[in-house]
Amino acid sequence: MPLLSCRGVGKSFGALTAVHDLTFDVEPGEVLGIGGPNGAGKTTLFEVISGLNPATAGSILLDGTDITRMAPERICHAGIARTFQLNAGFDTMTARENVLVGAYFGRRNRTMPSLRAGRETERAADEAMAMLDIADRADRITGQLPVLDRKLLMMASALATRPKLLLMDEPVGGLTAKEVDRVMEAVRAIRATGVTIILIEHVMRFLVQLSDRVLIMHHGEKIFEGEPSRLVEDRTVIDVYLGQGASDRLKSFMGSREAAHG
Amino acid sequence: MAEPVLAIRDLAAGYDGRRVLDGVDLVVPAARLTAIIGPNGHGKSTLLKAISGLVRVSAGTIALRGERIDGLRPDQIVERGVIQVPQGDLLFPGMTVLDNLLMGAYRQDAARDAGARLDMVFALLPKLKERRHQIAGTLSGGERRMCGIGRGLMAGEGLLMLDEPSLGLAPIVIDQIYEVIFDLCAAGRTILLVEENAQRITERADSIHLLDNGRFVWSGIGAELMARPEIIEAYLGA
Amino acid sequence: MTPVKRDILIGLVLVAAACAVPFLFPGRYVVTQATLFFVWAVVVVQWNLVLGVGGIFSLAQMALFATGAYATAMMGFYWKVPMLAAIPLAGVVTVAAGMLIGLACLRLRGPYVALLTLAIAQVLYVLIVNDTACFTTTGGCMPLFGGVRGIGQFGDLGFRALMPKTWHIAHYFVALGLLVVAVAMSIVIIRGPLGLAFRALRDNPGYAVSRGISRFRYQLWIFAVSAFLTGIAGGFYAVHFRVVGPTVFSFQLLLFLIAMIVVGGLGTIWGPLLGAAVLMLADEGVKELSDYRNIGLGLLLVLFIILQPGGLVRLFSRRPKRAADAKTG
Amino acid sequence: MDVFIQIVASGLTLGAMYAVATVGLSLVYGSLNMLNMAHGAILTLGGYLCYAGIQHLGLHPALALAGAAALCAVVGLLIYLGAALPLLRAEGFETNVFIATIGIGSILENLMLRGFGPYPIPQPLAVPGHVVLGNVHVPLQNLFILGVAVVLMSAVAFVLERTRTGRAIRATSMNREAAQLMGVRVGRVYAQVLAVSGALAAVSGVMISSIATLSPVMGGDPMLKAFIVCVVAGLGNVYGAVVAAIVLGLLEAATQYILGVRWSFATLLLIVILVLIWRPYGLFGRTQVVRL
Repeated sequence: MPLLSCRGVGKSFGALTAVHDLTFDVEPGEVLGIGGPNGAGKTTLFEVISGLNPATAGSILLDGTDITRMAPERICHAGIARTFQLNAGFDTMTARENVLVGAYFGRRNRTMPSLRAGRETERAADEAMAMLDIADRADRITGQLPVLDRKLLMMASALATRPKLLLMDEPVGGLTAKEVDRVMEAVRAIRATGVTIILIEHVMRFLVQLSDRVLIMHHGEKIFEGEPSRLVEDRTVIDVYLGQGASDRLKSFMGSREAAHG
Repeated sequence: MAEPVLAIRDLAAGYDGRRVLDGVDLVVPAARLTAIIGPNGHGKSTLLKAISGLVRVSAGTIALRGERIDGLRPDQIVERGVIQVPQGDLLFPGMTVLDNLLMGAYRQDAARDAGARLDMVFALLPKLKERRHQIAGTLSGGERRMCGIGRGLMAGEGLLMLDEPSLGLAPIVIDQIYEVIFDLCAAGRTILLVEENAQRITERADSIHLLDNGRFVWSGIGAELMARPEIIEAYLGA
Repeated sequence: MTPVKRDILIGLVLVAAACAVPFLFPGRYVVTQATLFFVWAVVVVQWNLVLGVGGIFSLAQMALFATGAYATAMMGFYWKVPMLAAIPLAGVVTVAAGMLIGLACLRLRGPYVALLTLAIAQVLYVLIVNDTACFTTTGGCMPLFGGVRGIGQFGDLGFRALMPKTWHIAHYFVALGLLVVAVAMSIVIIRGPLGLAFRALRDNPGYAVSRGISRFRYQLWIFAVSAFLTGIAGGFYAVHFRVVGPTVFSFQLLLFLIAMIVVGGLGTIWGPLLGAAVLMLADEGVKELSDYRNIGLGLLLVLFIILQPGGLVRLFSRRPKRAADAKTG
Repeated sequence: MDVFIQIVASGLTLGAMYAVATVGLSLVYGSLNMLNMAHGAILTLGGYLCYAGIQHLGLHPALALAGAAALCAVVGLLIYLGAALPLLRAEGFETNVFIATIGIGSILENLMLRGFGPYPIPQPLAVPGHVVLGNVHVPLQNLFILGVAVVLMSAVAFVLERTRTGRAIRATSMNREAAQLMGVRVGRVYAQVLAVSGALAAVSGVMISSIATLSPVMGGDPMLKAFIVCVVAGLGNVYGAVVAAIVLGLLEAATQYILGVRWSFATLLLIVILVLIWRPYGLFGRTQVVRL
């Protein structure tokens, strides 16, 4: 059974259709990459899956359970965590408190919160920070952290909710090549723990190296779904998204990688 | 060499306490296309904002045709002919396309011949003429970008600064936008361009400057950059 | 030393100092003013949970205080409920009222919350003041909520009869006890998971929700929690002054209390307390000015916000500059 | 039918007064994100200044009205320079300016209390006479108020739509940074908006006191209603505010007639709460999609 299953998912804002009749599955342990021009509806798709902006058509199943109309906090409890395009964070709180929020509130519903967070929660938060190698930032105020740390912190607090599925929205936007490599490592480590991942990214190097499968959206619809290597052969993708130049560069990049591995 | 349009010396700037730019030197010659490249989040937009007076300059000088403009208010800087087309367009969403364009001609001396300039903009960007009575907030991404550029052109002569005009656009639209930019260059306009994708401008830019971590680490012309793949690899990724 | 331990230490020192006051200043004036200070301190410490910690711009706190006071008085007046039972019951009534207000504000953003809560307080005031129909005629015409004159003769805590000379000292300690409970609650909430949720929702509601925090549930929590002791403080206020009237809705009083929070430091544990102390003392100081008193207080407030936007408590804080102000945007 | 005319006549007058009181508030919020809690006090001050001009200086009423408006414009300007400008430089502007203007309002109110005493005074600016519509006597005073409001609203609309200053104000309220990049001096726009708002508040204060009485606390009620109008229309939406003000005025006149004065305010509040629950950003407000 697929972990996540989107069936005919649509989202309209009045007359404007942001996502239209989108159907795809994500298998457990898989990494699915999503690309497409800005305004194609990628982030809206994440809003829909994570419940912040519920779908107006179709249904979404997680592990066979319908989560289409669930409140966002419920979806988080059900096992979907998300990172955001902008560097979201609780800016006046310390980094550790940011992760504690995920560890304490993200795992299950807390109707009557306890007086203290508890040992176990604190350990879970520390583990998540250690995994992303930001433990030394624990007592810094989040608003004052540099971009890379904020992105890693956002991932740590997502991990602390112990998700089955992690949605990452442009995790390397605005990072240097070196920093991209560090995030790539982190994503591989997360994946090794068995977390399924969907990531949106414009940096094609990142997308094709991490994804088992790539889905390209345009005007809210799926125009391509398949292995990353087939991306550069698809006429439509080249025409609406990559362009000839980017496509050629990607082709040569993948060629050199093949050569290096083969 | 003739006096440059813009000369920046040892500039430092940033947001409350956090220094984003440190020790930036840059010269923008007249009637040339000067491009700034470099990874995101390392000060390219901040540099344009500092030139426009939106970000406070903490050290160094910015001179426009020999006259210092650092420390002036944004409106005074615009009045002297430094026009910025900001990243993400920043249109006036509740106004029509036409009103947006007319806002572009808010400058005293641009307001006088707004009519003629409007014809020029419509000739250059015919799509805007079709859409002139549409509310700007309802335009598509490519149309918004064109409206933003058209609004910048309405401000008249002077230094035109474009912050990532290709950001988030489909390649076909990017091609159209760059066609307009290169046309303006050919007509002798002085342009300062921020662009993430170096390949796109290497052949056309008169000089390219690589900004990393708040300072320029490499400057040269396009052909030189293409001959240094390690620079592209290290700073810009594939 | 952990923050909680430090807070407890500060608290113990302050309580010890407060216990000494009635013996150092046996005069009635000081003790009575200090009692009033405790009452206002309870209110601002609770209000601070909503305003500073939760970042919700509610101006309904004095309406909640009035709810507690009126509920206590009316239970005593109409049903002869003994005050020891009426005051906690009034706390519960206030919690219900607080949750209703929280519910009404649920989907609103910063300034809209301020306007709505202000309007709610105002309408309660108008309804009470305009009500002139006699509800009972025992002892003269009496509207349901007492009208402009308010409600009196509803009971007492019993100290006045028990110790006619020193009852005000007993009230002093009751109010001190309330304040200790209020501050302890505020420490537990700010340092514990509830505070984590409130601050997370304040800093970034969308992100907080996507990390599993229910906005609905915690908005109700924050209003309920901060309403309870506010209502009880209202009840005590009623008993202490033996009368409740519409003056508790006065805008001057609202301003006075909000100034305490802002001057002390929004969102901090000790800031509101410090602010309450400073403003009570300042009020004492400008008393000489009589008619210019409110002008002096207004000026003080404006100057403070412009010159020290983070509050007095920031002067004592070792931490680097921290955005403690409510994010309304 | 007579009842209907009565309600419409007094409703329109109320609506006209609320509209004048609200437009300034809405303009200020629209351009600066500043909720000016001193608005009610400025309104009261306008009423008193006009009174003082006529009564103590023996000015012509029109001159007194203009003088009051001008002085209140200066007060608005001072609020910008003294409070808003320094606060704009620090974090948390919206919160801080809100509280600071509460303080300023309180100062003004108490100064007036000192200067003019706590007792209600009649506003000498009055237009005697009435016209008869059907069987209803409509005071000329009401028509005069309606006329002034229409003129003022048209003037505001003209300035906003047709002048360079107006375009700068609208641009600033839509996108401050973009307006700066077009060469708009936003500091001056803010100052202008607060001055205009002060002048409008003064005029509405004179109007309101001319059919009620002058007292130091008279500004509280119209300010609250102006806020209600703003909230119902969507904060910062100037034209929506005019429509909402008139609707509110008519509604108030109707509820006063049907339910009596006592319940009319509570009814209005109930409507506001329902509107806000139905549309959290007001009737004409745009929902903002927050991207994270």
